[in-house]
Amino acid sequence: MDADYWSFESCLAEQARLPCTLKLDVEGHGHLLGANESDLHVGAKVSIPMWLAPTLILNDWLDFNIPPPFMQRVKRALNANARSVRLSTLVGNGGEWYGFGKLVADVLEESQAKELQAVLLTTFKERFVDLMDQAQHFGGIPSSAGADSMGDTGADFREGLEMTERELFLLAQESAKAVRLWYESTDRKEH
Amino acid sequence: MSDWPTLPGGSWSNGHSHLPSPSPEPAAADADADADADELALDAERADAVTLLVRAWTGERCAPDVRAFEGELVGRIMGYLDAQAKLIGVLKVDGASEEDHEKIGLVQMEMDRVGWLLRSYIATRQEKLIRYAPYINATPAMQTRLSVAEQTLVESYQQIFEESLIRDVVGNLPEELQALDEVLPDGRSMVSQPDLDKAVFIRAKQDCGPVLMPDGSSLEIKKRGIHLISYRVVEQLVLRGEVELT
Amino acid sequence: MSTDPSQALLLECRRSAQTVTLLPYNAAVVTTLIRQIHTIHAHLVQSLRSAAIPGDEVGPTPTPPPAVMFTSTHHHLQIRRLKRVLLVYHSHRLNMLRGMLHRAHLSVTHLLPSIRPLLSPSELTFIRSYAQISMSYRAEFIDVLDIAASVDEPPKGMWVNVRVVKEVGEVITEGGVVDFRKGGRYLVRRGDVEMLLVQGYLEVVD
Amino acid sequence: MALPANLMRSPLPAELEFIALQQTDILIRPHFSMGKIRLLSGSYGPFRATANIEVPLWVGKYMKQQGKCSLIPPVWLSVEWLEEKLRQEISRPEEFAPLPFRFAEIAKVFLDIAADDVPSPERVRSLLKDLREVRQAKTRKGLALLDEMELRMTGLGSMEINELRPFLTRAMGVMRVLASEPEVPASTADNTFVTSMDDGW
Repeated sequence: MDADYWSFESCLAEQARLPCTLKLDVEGHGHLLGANESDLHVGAKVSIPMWLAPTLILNDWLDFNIPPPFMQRVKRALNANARSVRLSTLVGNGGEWYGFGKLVADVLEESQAKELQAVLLTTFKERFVDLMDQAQHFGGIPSSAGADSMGDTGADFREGLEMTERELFLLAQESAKAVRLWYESTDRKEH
Repeated sequence: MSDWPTLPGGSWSNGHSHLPSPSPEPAAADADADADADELALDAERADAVTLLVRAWTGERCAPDVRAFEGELVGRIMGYLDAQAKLIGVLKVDGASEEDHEKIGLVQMEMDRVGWLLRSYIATRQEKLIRYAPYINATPAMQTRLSVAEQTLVESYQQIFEESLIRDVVGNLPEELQALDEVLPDGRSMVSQPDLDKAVFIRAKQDCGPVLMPDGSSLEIKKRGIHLISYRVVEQLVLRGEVELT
Repeated sequence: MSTDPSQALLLECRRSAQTVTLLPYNAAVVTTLIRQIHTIHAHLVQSLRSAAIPGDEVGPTPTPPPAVMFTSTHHHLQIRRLKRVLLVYHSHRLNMLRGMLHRAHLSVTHLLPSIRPLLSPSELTFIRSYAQISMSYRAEFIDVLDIAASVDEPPKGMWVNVRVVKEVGEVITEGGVVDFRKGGRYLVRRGDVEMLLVQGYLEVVD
Repeated sequence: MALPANLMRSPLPAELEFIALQQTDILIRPHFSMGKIRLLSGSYGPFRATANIEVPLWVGKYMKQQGKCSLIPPVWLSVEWLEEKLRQEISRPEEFAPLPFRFAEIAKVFLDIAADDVPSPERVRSLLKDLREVRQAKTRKGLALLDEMELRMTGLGSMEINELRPFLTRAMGVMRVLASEPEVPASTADNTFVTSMDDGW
């Protein structure tokens, strides 16, 4: 989600691939576009990384439809209960669902873009408070293992998060832990 | 050895040292707590050198942008620390009176604290300067916010940073790919600059009236109000001291 | 899908950041990416040259056929992408080196033995030069403050007056070397003399 | 880093305690006498064994740890005051009851090194803990109102703000990107083509 040129996370996010169909004939580098044969013709199925797709789409050389992580059935699941959807399964472990969604929205025409951005924003707003709760719950636990009384370390909760959410969870956890350690530290020993 | 403007000679043991701005008597704590929540909410309005340094330190740590260097204040504090260190050195050798021993402990403690605060202020700035070195070196308005020593540091840092990237990367690429300051098609630049839209916490020290938000709406900022808001929107209020970063 | 070289470098950055450790310089992948850039660049130059209809200098150059423009745009963006990956990888390492040097109080001799085999030649030069410019910046304050000292924790240490009960001699403290002579009285940071107090060499005097 | 990454993200709790020690004035009762002393942060004293005197909290802490004075707790650091605040906190779910901005840091210093100067310190400690929990629950409810523009958190203390900072500034940054206009590469075919041309290839 960080657009800075020098951020490796932003570089990684732009590796996500968008399934597209070719709108012209091109010889010689099909394999580069994730196809198996090298010469490609109109209608060929190719998968384009997001650092390349926007320019090719805007030049009307590619058609694409909304990729799976943002299709209707995902939207329905999010509408039903956004907090229970495991976003990491949609974009693979280490993938950015929000980041990929925004890159896709940037190449959609206006009304579709607005609709997808609305889904991304409401989903994030609904889920991000849980990140704080879980982080304070596990960040604030005195036991070094960071597991609560039932031995749950929040690993399962974290597994379902996509990368941006995981980063937020770690930020909240680090901060909750720092405050807890401060409250527990005491000057008494110096007395 | 840089000559810090030392303060007029002051031996604190007989209480005659003359700091340029002896701090006003600290405001007495308002005994009746509920009478004026204002007193509770805002720190006692103090203007001593250490309070000013705390403000500069907080501003630097909480703002995404590089602030103007507090050269005069830093110079004054360095002079004070220099004078005190010499004074204590003298007293420790020739055996101070019991009362002096008392005072040495307090003065030494303050020097430790102020020394750390100043080092932290300098390190915080150094980190931002280095992160945005190419942008600062290319923007005269930013350079005026730096001390002379900081300008030298930032210029030499950009040079050794880019030299390393040239040797390992761009120097080995085709000639038209060797630039380190390109602007990409989608507007992103290789020269990163502070993100002024980043959210900061502010605490209003007075009623500031309405503030124009990016979406055209306006937000009322009242005294003692605490807001998490984009730095760009409140930058002028911060620089005028009507709100403080916290 | 097998991770392509640029993905490998970026994942190295992520792992190194998460574990806060400097990994060995990946010269092999860096060279591969640089070579890839040259190959693609050669294709691009060649396809542009063949698209320009020779001899027709008069009228506006007609835009080449879409397929050629598609290919050249693809190549154009790909080499900029590979360049970015290389720069991001290298700058991430330089920033990590800076942090390590600051944690070593700007002492290159102290830092190098443990990381030297991990560095590229230019990274070694960078860390030496960075130490140099940081030392000269430090010199601006050194008569009063050592800005290379750690600032991670505000001072909590308390000062105490102590008397020397049993001969101790010279002790290195945060404030410098102190020669504790029997019977002498000294003002020192409690943290510096905790052990000597416990072992009875020194006693606190109020 | 001249300053470690986590410090660049947000001040540490120990740093906020440092500021509270510096910027808060308290009353102490000296058990000794000493002439006036002029420090950089101000001049204090003369100290007489009989007379209460106002000093910065760090001076009070220093003298207390040397056994040279007792600290006089501020009026709000008492069972009655805190019980009333807790009632207010619970009765008004929509806002934070006004507390001294650095109450968490000041209270901790007192309870750490001058618990004997605070009447029923354990009760005060548990009241502070209850207050913290009620306010934390309120903060969580308030987070639901966060949008990419602004969030009002009037009444929060410095330590409470600081704990939220890294998480909230990043969350707001994410919302801002998700709500922003498309970042569309301006280049069209010929433009890209042209840039590749005029790069002198």
